[in-house]
Amino acid sequence: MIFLDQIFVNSKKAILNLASAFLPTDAILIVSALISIGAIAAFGPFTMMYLTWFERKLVGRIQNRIGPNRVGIFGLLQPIADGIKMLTKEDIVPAGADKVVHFLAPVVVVIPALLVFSVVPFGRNMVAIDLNIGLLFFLAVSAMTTIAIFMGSWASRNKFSLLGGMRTVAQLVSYEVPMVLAAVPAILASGSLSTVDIVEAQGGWNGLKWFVFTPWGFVGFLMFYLCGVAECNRTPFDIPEAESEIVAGFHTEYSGMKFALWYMAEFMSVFTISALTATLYLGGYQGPWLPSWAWFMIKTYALVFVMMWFRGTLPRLRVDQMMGLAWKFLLPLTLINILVTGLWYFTSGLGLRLGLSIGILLVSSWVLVLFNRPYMPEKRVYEFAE
Amino acid sequence: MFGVLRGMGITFKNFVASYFLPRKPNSLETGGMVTLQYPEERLPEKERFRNFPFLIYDTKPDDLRCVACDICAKECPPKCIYIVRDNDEQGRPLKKPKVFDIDFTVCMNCGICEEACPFDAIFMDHEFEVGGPERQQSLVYHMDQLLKPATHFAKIRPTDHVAIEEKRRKEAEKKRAAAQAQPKPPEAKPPQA
Amino acid sequence: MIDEPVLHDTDTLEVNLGPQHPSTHGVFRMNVKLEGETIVSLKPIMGYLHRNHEQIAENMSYLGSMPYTDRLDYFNSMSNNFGYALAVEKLANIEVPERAQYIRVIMAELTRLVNHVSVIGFLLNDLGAFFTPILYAFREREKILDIFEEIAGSRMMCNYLRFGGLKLDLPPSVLDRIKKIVQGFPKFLDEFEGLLTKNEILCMRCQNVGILPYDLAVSASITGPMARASGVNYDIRKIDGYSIYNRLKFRVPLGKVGDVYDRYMIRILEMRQSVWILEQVLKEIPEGPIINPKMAAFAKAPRNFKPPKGEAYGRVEAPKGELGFYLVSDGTPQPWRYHVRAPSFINLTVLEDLCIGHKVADAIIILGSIDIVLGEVDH
Amino acid sequence: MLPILAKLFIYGVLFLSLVAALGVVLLPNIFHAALCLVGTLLGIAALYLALQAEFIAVVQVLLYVGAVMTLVIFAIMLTHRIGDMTIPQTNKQSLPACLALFAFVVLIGGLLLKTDWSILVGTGGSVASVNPPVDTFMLGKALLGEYVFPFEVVSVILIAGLIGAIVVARKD
Amino acid sequence: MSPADAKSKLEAKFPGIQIQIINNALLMKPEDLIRVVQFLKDSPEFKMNYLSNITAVDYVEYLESVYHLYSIENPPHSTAGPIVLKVRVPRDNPKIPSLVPVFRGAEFQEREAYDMMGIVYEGHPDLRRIFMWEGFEGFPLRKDYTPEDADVLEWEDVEWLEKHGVKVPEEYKQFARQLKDAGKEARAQKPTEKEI
Repeated sequence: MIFLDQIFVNSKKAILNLASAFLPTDAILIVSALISIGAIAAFGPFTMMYLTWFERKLVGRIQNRIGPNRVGIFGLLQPIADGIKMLTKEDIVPAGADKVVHFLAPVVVVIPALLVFSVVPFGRNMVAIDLNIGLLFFLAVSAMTTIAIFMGSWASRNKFSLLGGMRTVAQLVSYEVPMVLAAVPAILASGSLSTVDIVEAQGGWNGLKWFVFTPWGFVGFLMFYLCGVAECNRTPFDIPEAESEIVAGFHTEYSGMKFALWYMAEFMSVFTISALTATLYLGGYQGPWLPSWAWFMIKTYALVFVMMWFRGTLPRLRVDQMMGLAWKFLLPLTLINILVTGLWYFTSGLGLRLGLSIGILLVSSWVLVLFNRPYMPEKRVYEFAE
Repeated sequence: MFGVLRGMGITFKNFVASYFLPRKPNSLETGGMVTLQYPEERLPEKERFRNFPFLIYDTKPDDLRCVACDICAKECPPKCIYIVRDNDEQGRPLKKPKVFDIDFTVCMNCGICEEACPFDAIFMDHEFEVGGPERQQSLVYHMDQLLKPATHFAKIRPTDHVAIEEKRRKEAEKKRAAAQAQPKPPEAKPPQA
Repeated sequence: MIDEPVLHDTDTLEVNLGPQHPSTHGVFRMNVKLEGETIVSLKPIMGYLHRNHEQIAENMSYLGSMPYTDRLDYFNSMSNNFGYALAVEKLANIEVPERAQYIRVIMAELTRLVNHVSVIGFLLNDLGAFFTPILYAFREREKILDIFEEIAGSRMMCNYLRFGGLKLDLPPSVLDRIKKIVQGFPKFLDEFEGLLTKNEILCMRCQNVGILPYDLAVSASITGPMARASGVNYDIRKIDGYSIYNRLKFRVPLGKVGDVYDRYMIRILEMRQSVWILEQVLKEIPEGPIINPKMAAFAKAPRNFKPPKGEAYGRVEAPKGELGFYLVSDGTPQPWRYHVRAPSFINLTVLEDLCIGHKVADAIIILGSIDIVLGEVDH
Repeated sequence: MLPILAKLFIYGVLFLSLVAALGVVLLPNIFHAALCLVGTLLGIAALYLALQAEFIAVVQVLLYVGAVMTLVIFAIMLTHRIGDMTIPQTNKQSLPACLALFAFVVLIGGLLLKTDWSILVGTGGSVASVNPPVDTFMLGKALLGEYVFPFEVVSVILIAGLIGAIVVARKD
Repeated sequence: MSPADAKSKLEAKFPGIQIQIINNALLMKPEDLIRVVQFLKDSPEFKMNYLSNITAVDYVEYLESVYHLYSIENPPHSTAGPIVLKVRVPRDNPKIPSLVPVFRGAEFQEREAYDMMGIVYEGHPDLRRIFMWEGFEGFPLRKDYTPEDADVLEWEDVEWLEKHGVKVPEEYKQFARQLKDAGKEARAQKPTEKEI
């Protein structure tokens, strides 16, 4: 069990031991870092490639289609074929574009998407750097995406790109606030900003003491996940690239490998956001029976599945409705949720805790729903003429 | 909230059904999955299906039924049929076409040529995988490409074939009876059998 | 020595949505002026698919235009055939046998199902649903198109109706298959509605967006589901009672608000009515000839068909609205004047009124709910 | 070997942020200048990181790059055609500006030279071995404990600024 | 309501109006059109508040504009329509008052009739071509219209024909060359990257 659990950690150790035989100590540190970097740099794009396959397959099945099935068995080689296609495509830069910025934008967008992998705890002892402010690092670095999208949209000199860029910024800046606040309960409960500590704090009950099983944890989980979906521009919050309105938003004018890089960033952030949600509220790698990394992957992919399931089902919100959701519903509710978390730790007795927190959350969300009446659907009755 | 959840339930049901209710091969009867793996798998051809026209001949390509009467070319709505009547050595017109071209880029598969033809010589084919390396010349079909035997017609449209054979047999009998009734018909050529 | 500061005001952004745009339903262009994301002016520009259908028809025999009408609203070729056949029959005063009338109504109502279900699917695509509703819609549409192929020989360009009747009789056993589809359709509609009707996101997006008031709908000659969503009780099937519609029982659903959501719901309700009509027709369909013998004689020589001098305006309730054909005959095999009253073209008149003050995203779904087909708009 | 590499890295980052800072003042295109400012801020953040002030580094990125610069660029994009304009980079005030700058450099240099750095550098001498004087925990305690009043005052002022901005920006 | 009834009622309402019945349609003078339509729309007896169809017909000697009016308010009985109105104008000066002030639905239909037949609807708020492009000359549905480039050969066509051994008349070649030169000139005048 422990062997399986630590198989990746031990193999890295073995390589380092092997290397220490003929390398100086300083070099070993570099080799160690290189192994971690290499693993992430390989894992990120690989995940992205197979997430595209996964999404096409899943949405296809939802729509009663088969999805990719011609290249390789079950279409498993499809991402590779797509990659080759992307690489060999003509790279079109619009005549009026700002060429340098146009080139830099997709490069810049991939960097933060890759960087955040470094604080994701993939399993027990499997985190590239255990920063004591890991969560903050994640949020700060993913905020950089905004700049990259801005660069791309501005440099394209296309009105659709510009509209997409403005929508993106409005969306990302708005959703960052409730997202950070939705993560606060987990920080309060674990007393640390380090992702590893947060996971370790959910370790009781045979590995099932996940935050999501508490009322505040459940609400926090939903809020964080929703904001995460909005942060990586996925349906129903995909208005920055709403293909039916503004063609493709900020990446309208991108083709070939640059376009692939935009997609790579998007899919990697889909993975990392799901991973972070799992880390914060679903106990990360904690869980009985299975190896820790397997638990982590199961949880993460379950969340990825839900994101893609959303995509297969839901239409998209309008700009003002989406902003309204962030500022008028999610933000107050996350603030109340922080309060509830505090109360949870200052009261004792399970009944009182549960009653108080569930009561406050239900009442406050009901009040918020009432405040958001204009966004609620009406009931309509239709007449028939003979 | 509940509307969204119900919608998600429906999509999930379809997702699961696509694994457990496979489609019957070569038909549209659906369980969960509807994709038809096209080149390998095809729907059964409908008898009335029409695509581009073809010219019919009975036994050999020389004795085609078409008499170059030009009716189809006149009735064709997009005017995609071009016919030149053949002449014999003396320059007298023959009852067969020398040139019979159909521009498939223009043809709109309406089937009016088939309806209008009084000699049952042109019919709509089931062949739909028609392509060419460029957009103009290779899609103008000439007579040699358009000619197909009656057996082909019998294969693609059995019901119509039986009806038309019956009709032609009756007409031929009528003609023969008329020819026998009249002792000396002037230039009584039998219809090209 | 500092330069005078220049005050840069935010001004309107002019965007051309189309002619190449994912959700203009073809080569349609909207010249939109935006303030932020709000529309302050919108000019529809069309004609990219214009092929002068009317001039082509004036140089052709009456039957020769029949396949061209298929290409007007290429989603509903049967309805277009129906309208044209009705106009010519009015012009030349031709009776249609009973069985042919029934089959025509079956085809028209099946076409209505095909159209409405696809329109809703496309509307949802405009709303941003990633192809799921449209593919469910196409799954059902495919079954009906399969029937069309079996009956008429082509899935979309049917060219099935003839003046005074039909081209061919129904093949054996096809009626049973139509019955099966009609029986299964309500179940599909329930699934479809479950996915959409009560979906909060759809309600938020569609309700009170693009409201068309009753008075404007009447004055702007809006017809079809769009008018009925605004509460205009005008269904030509009821008013004219053409073909056998005056003998059939059905009801006309009417909306109250006239927004995008009502247009969506009216289509759903109309489909349920169509299913009802189909059930009645399929039960009562008689045996008999399928074409008026007088017109059957012209089958081999369409050019000999010369309607008497005069003019006629025939109209049907096509899925998109009132489809009218105005014909003037001068006694020759070719019509002197052939005019199409294209419903989706005229329904576009109010596009600007509906969109002003809304966001870009709303303009897209308003256009989607008007239900245009560029083949018909640009005829 | 590692300390050398680390030093090289830090000098590289410093150099790059200097270049970016020059870009901010020299580039004619305002959008490019804003992007260079992003680069400078990121370089400073990397410097903080190298000094093991991770919290400050991350907050620098989160606030300056993630929020402030985003708004700056947003403003540039929303302002009609300002991105297209090229503004002359020199004017008649260049000379006084240079003089003022020189005075400032002298001031800062004097301060730097006068400071007694021995307490901070300690015994080991290498940058990596210095323990960070504050960590997140202490920072939090200080902000919400001892300095809670000024902290709250600052937030009230910020809220007032926010509301004021909305009032000014509203058209009606 | 039969056209004769409608005619008599209109004549009673507007004394001195000239109305003729042609093919169940009421033919009137252009200047009478608006008041007749307004009356038909407003009077409780007719309530012809739905303008179904506007079209124009070229009868070579004159142009004719045809209006089909129905009633939405009145329940489906004989008064529900249609009432067909016709207006004839000379070919060289085809001017008809626009119905847009009365019926919003006339807007696109009148534009279409203008585009295809060249009838000028006076008082239309935005009378432009709708299907054809700006700068198009002629009116395609008039009977004397000939498509402008029915037999134009372009230079590529000339080359292709000559390669296949077809002799092209000199004037066709001349025209094709002119076209080609014009195209070249246009390409040379294309705005450079900077100007975009």
